[in-house]
Amino acid sequence: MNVRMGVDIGGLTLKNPVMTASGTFGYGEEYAGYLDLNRLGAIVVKGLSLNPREGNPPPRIIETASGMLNAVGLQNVGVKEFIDKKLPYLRTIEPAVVANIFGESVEDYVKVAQILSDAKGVDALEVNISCPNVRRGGIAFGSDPTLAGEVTKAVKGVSRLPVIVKLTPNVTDITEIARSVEAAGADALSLINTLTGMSIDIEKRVPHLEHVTGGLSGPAIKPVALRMVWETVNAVSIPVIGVGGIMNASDAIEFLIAGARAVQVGTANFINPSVAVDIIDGIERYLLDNNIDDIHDLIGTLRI
Amino acid sequence: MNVRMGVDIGGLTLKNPVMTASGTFGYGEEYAGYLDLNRLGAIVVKGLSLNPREGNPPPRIIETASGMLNAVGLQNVGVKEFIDKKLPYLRTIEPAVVANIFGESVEDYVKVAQILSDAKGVDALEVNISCPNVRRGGIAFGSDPTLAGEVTKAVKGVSRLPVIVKLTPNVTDITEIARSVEAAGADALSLINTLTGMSIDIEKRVPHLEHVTGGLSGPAIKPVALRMVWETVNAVSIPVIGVGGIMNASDAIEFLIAGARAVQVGTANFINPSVAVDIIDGIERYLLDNNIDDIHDLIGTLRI
Amino acid sequence: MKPGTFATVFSQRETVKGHFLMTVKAPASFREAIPGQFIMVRLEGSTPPFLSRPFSIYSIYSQGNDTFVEIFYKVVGKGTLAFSRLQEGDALNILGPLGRGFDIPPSCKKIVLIAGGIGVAPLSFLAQHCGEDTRGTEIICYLGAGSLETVAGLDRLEKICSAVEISTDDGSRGYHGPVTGLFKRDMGLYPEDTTWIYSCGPRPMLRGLQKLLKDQPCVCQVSLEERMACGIGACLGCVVSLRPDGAEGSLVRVCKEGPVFDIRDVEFGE
Amino acid sequence: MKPGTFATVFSQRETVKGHFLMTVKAPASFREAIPGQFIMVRLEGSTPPFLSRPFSIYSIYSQGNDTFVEIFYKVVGKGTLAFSRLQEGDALNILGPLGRGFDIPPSCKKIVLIAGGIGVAPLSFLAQHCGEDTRGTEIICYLGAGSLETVAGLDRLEKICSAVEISTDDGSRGYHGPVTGLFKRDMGLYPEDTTWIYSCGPRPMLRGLQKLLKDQPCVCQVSLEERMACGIGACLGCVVSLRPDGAEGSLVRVCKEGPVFDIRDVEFGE
Ligand SMILES: Cc1cc2nc3c(=O)[nH]c(=O)nc-3n(C[C@H](O)[C@H](O)[C@H](O)COP(=O)(O)OP(=O)(O)OC[C@H]3O[C@@H](n4cnc5c(N)ncnc54)[C@H](O)[C@@H]3O)c2cc1C
Ligand SMILES: Cc1cc2nc3c(=O)[nH]c(=O)nc-3n(C[C@H](O)[C@H](O)[C@H](O)COP(=O)(O)OP(=O)(O)OC[C@H]3O[C@@H](n4cnc5c(N)ncnc54)[C@H](O)[C@@H]3O)c2cc1C
Ligand SMILES: Cc1cc2nc3c(=O)[nH]c(=O)nc-3n(C[C@H](O)[C@H](O)[C@H](O)COP(=O)(O)O)c2cc1C
Ligand SMILES: Cc1cc2nc3c(=O)[nH]c(=O)nc-3n(C[C@H](O)[C@H](O)[C@H](O)COP(=O)(O)O)c2cc1C
Ligand code: FES
Ligand code: FES
Repeated sequence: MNVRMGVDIGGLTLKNPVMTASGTFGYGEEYAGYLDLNRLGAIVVKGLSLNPREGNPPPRIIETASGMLNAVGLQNVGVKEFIDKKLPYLRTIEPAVVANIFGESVEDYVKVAQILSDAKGVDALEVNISCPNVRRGGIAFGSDPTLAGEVTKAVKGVSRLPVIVKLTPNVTDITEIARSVEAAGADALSLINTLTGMSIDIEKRVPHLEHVTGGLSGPAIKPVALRMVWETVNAVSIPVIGVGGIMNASDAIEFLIAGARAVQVGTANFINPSVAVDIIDGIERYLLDNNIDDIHDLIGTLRI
Repeated sequence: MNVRMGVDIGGLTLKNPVMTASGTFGYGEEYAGYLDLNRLGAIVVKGLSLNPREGNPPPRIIETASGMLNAVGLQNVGVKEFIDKKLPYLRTIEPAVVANIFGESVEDYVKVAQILSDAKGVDALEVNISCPNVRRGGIAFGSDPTLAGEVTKAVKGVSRLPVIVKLTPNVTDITEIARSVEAAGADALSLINTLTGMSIDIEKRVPHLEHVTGGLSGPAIKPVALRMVWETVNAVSIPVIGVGGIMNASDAIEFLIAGARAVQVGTANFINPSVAVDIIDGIERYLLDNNIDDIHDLIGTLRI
Repeated sequence: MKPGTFATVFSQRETVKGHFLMTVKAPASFREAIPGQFIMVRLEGSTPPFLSRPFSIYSIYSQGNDTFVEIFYKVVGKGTLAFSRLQEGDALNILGPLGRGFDIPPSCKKIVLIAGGIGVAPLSFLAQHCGEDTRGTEIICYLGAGSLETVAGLDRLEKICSAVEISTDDGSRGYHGPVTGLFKRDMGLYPEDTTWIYSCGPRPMLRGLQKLLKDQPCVCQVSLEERMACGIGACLGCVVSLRPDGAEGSLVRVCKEGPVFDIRDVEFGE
Repeated sequence: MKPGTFATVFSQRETVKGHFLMTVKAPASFREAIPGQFIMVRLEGSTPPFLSRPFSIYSIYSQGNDTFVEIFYKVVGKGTLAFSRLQEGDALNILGPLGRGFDIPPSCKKIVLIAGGIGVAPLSFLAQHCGEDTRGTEIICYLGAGSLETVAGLDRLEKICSAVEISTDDGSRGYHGPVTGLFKRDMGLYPEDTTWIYSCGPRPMLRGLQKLLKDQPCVCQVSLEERMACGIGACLGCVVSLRPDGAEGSLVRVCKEGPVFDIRDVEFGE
């Protein structure tokens, strides 16, 4: 095929705009048997913290109408084991490797960012700011413009890598957070993370999730994600990556038309492990059908 | 059946906890041929403003995964015609009549509240504070605790009726708004209104809705609604009415277990016009099956 | 009462490419349906479609105690795709008959039907109805399609109408061009005072017809389509703009005030 | 590669009340499946279920170039209800075979299967496998059910096992009480060193079995169930807590490290 699919996300060069979303694609290798990993634009790995974390007790997931709630609780192997055990494999494949990071304090974020910036094979950082700041009474970094700016600035200060900041949708005005993060030096934004939700077992009268609440993902949230991406694209000048409920090429194209420079596929990977490749193929087909030879001529072409 | 289903919502007495949500049940009479209206706990009518409003140009609705977006834009006959043409019919049937009201300034709200408080047959007011305040640069009343409190206080000041304040979910912390509204004198809260969303026609590259964004409703949003109801129940002491994605008795029971004193059925009415009665029957059956003889012994029984 | 009704698929087949004729076994209340009225259809317990989908009644007939409703539809998206996979015996939920149907003038001499694509569905029901009721009325049908493989509803119309004229966008059958072009050719043949025109089809076609009829004061009723949620006048989702006689525009509900309107009142936009 | 695979329903029938046996025509890659492994199943283009649902492989066989996978399941919710309505020829999407199956000891003399309800599915596959491979092994099965109408999977087991003992909660057939009670009665008959026990069933039953075996050091493997999203180790949704030999607890993925575990390692909670 003869269409140009490459995009640049604040210094991160991708051969196509399709990435896999953090927490939904393991460390990449889990999917090796199910699709040609080398087709992907980028792989965003499961969120990494300084030390390994066990996450929340089960049950951790429950299906909802066109979606799912998860309370995995950021279980991960920790940044050291990631570098020793997971990164070597990721270095052998083509897609850009984006390390998603989180912490409970600005210092946590900084340390993880430092360690990963020195590791060969990490191409960008994605900073998940949906986590509660334990020092400041548990307010999520991502729901306060000042905190969001602070953590962005601190990470930028110690990393030579492109820094993508991942925004939470559980806020009144996402553009306020986006502008603050942009001002603090972020190279790009990704949105949305999950919406906080809940589900109850009416026979036992207990929450379906041991953690009570969880993050809602899947096609149910796509309209909210698309609206927030569109608002954010109109509010900042750094690139925006669209995430939320993308199940097929048509969904991905909606985000691109709204102005997203790239997309991330999350929950859909669970339902069809080769969906990311289907989406890449579908976008290419759409470009061909519409006589568009460069993806940039599609991005942000929404007519209002 | 021998279970007690009656509830009291801040002075509004209902024979059962099932209401129909504003904007999804017209002025009641539209559904007269499809279910026995006299079975309902209450009917909340389409949002009323001082003057009639045409609403937004079409297309106004689009289906999404397990939900729909609407940008009806608060089209309504205005409070005068409501009293002259719609209320007389509502007076002939048993359910409590809740008048949903909105305005673009505090004065608007006050005037509508005054007129309706004097009208025979209106049993309570539901104040929709999701609307933009045109005087204050278009910030929605409902996304600012101070504005939300102001409008609540003003409406309470002129009305002898129970005042239910309907909260928007498009906020960082719904409990902050809820507490402010409670402090301002609200008799009850209802939540949630729609989440703001968007959808794009990828062939024409235009938004599906002429208004660009719209309100997301239906089962897609139920997990978010349930979480917010649970958070709010734990934050205030006035009664909370649960709304959002309730499609059947099981969904309604989830909200009651989470602590909602009553529920509103919205989008489900479109799909099955007699669903509200099915839900009442289903709740009764559940109570019988579980040897609960008063609905209050179900409300708020979630075990964490 | 016309509550939502469980119904079952009695038969279904693809008539022309992508067009399905489904017969649904329905309650007796459906017998009263008037041409131009519609039903809302959904599956029970499975999505998509999430919302019910509106379809014109293509025909109704009774056999013993059973009433059968036919719908004739084109697969254009998720909902119609899901319906097209239904087989005999599968459950459906239908609501109706809904809306205001066509006015049928007992006195008129000539009835002209102008159908664009699947817009043929309500017009065919009308033709059937008029063919039965008012013998002696001449019914002429103009049928537009994309190409010869998708000329829909022809068989039935040929049995009822005095003439069926066909147009295709690609000229592969009949007149080459829009069905409005074909009708324009013959317009002079129809006396204003004794001709009633009925039309249904895509919006650009109806807009074209409206222009054509600007100086032709004969009656023309159109059946409009708009996205619907409730079908019964409650959601205000299905409005269109009317501007009768240059009066101030107003929004009306296709499901309640329509789907049939006087073509002169409709504001079709750009 | 074992990408998600289109498969078709070859046959389906209700065996005992609410229990369905579905045969799916699958790609040849499924031939390699080991007892205890599972597949993820979903519908194509329709929900519910939104997520795929895990089912143990009940049996696999080939005919010519075709491989057939059997699943045996109980309708408990939306997903299984939707599956139960599928008919011959309907499309499915399946992923597998997945997970780590049972260890099969070539030397053991006695195999004891303890099944609670639909937990019989993976055990029946195991019995079939052992019955074929290691002639001379004695297989005894304890089968628990709610009441006599829901004793599931009996026919097939009776053909393979030396004995099938039945228990029902209401005493309407066989032993009156939990299947663990029935097994307890016979426990003394099984020598520790030559008996392997395999079990699958509801959590309270497995917890009971774990207690029963505290002082009985014979091998016992269980197949666990947990809600799953991906089935391939990526979502971390399906974890259970293991606490082998009093060591510090750790969370493992049922889909990847399991679904088969040593019963002594599992922390069943309250
Ligand atoms: C009163 C009425 C009568 C109708 N009668 C018939 C009929 O007899 N036969 C028939 O084939 N169709 C009829 N339609 C149109 C039919 O309702 C739509 O084709 C159907 O809803 C599409 O559903 P979908 O899920 O397949 O498409 P979607 O996936 O929802 O959409 C696919 C495409 O169809 C268009 N579309 C969707 N809904 C409508 C709608 N309500 N009206 C017009 N275009 C729409 C969309 O713009 C989109 O381009 C009628 C519509 C109305 C309002
Ligand atoms: C490895 C594995 C193998 C399995 N093999 C079989 C099998 O061979 N036959 C069979 O009938 N079932 C089997 N199950 C259980 C089966 O997956 C669930 O019954 C099914 O997912 C329920 O789907 P549903 O949509 O009908 O129920 P839902 O509507 O999702 O839930 C209904 C009820 O089922 C319970 N449930 C839901 N999912 C699971 C789950 N994954 N595990 C346990 N309970 C659940 C819920 O707690 C709830 O009470 C297996 C599960 C696993 C993990
Ligand atoms: C099981 C699961 C785990 C997730 N873990 C992370 C994570 O570790 N870090 C993060 O930033 N986002 C995480 N997410 C959020 C996703 O990356 C994505 O933002 C969200 O799921 C919305 O996209 P989707 O609807 O396509 O899944 C997780 C999502 C799921 C479903
Ligand atoms: C078409 C439509 C119109 C609505 N109009 C109003 C309104 O006028 N006032 C209001 O407070 N809420 C309005 N709502 C919101 C509903 O009352 C309800 O809060 C929301 O739809 C969530 O509930 P649901 O998921 O059950 O529909 C409207 C919703 C829909 C779908
Ligand atoms: S479809 Fe709801 S008002 Fe017409
Ligand atoms: S189901 Fe996803 S890790 Fe096991």
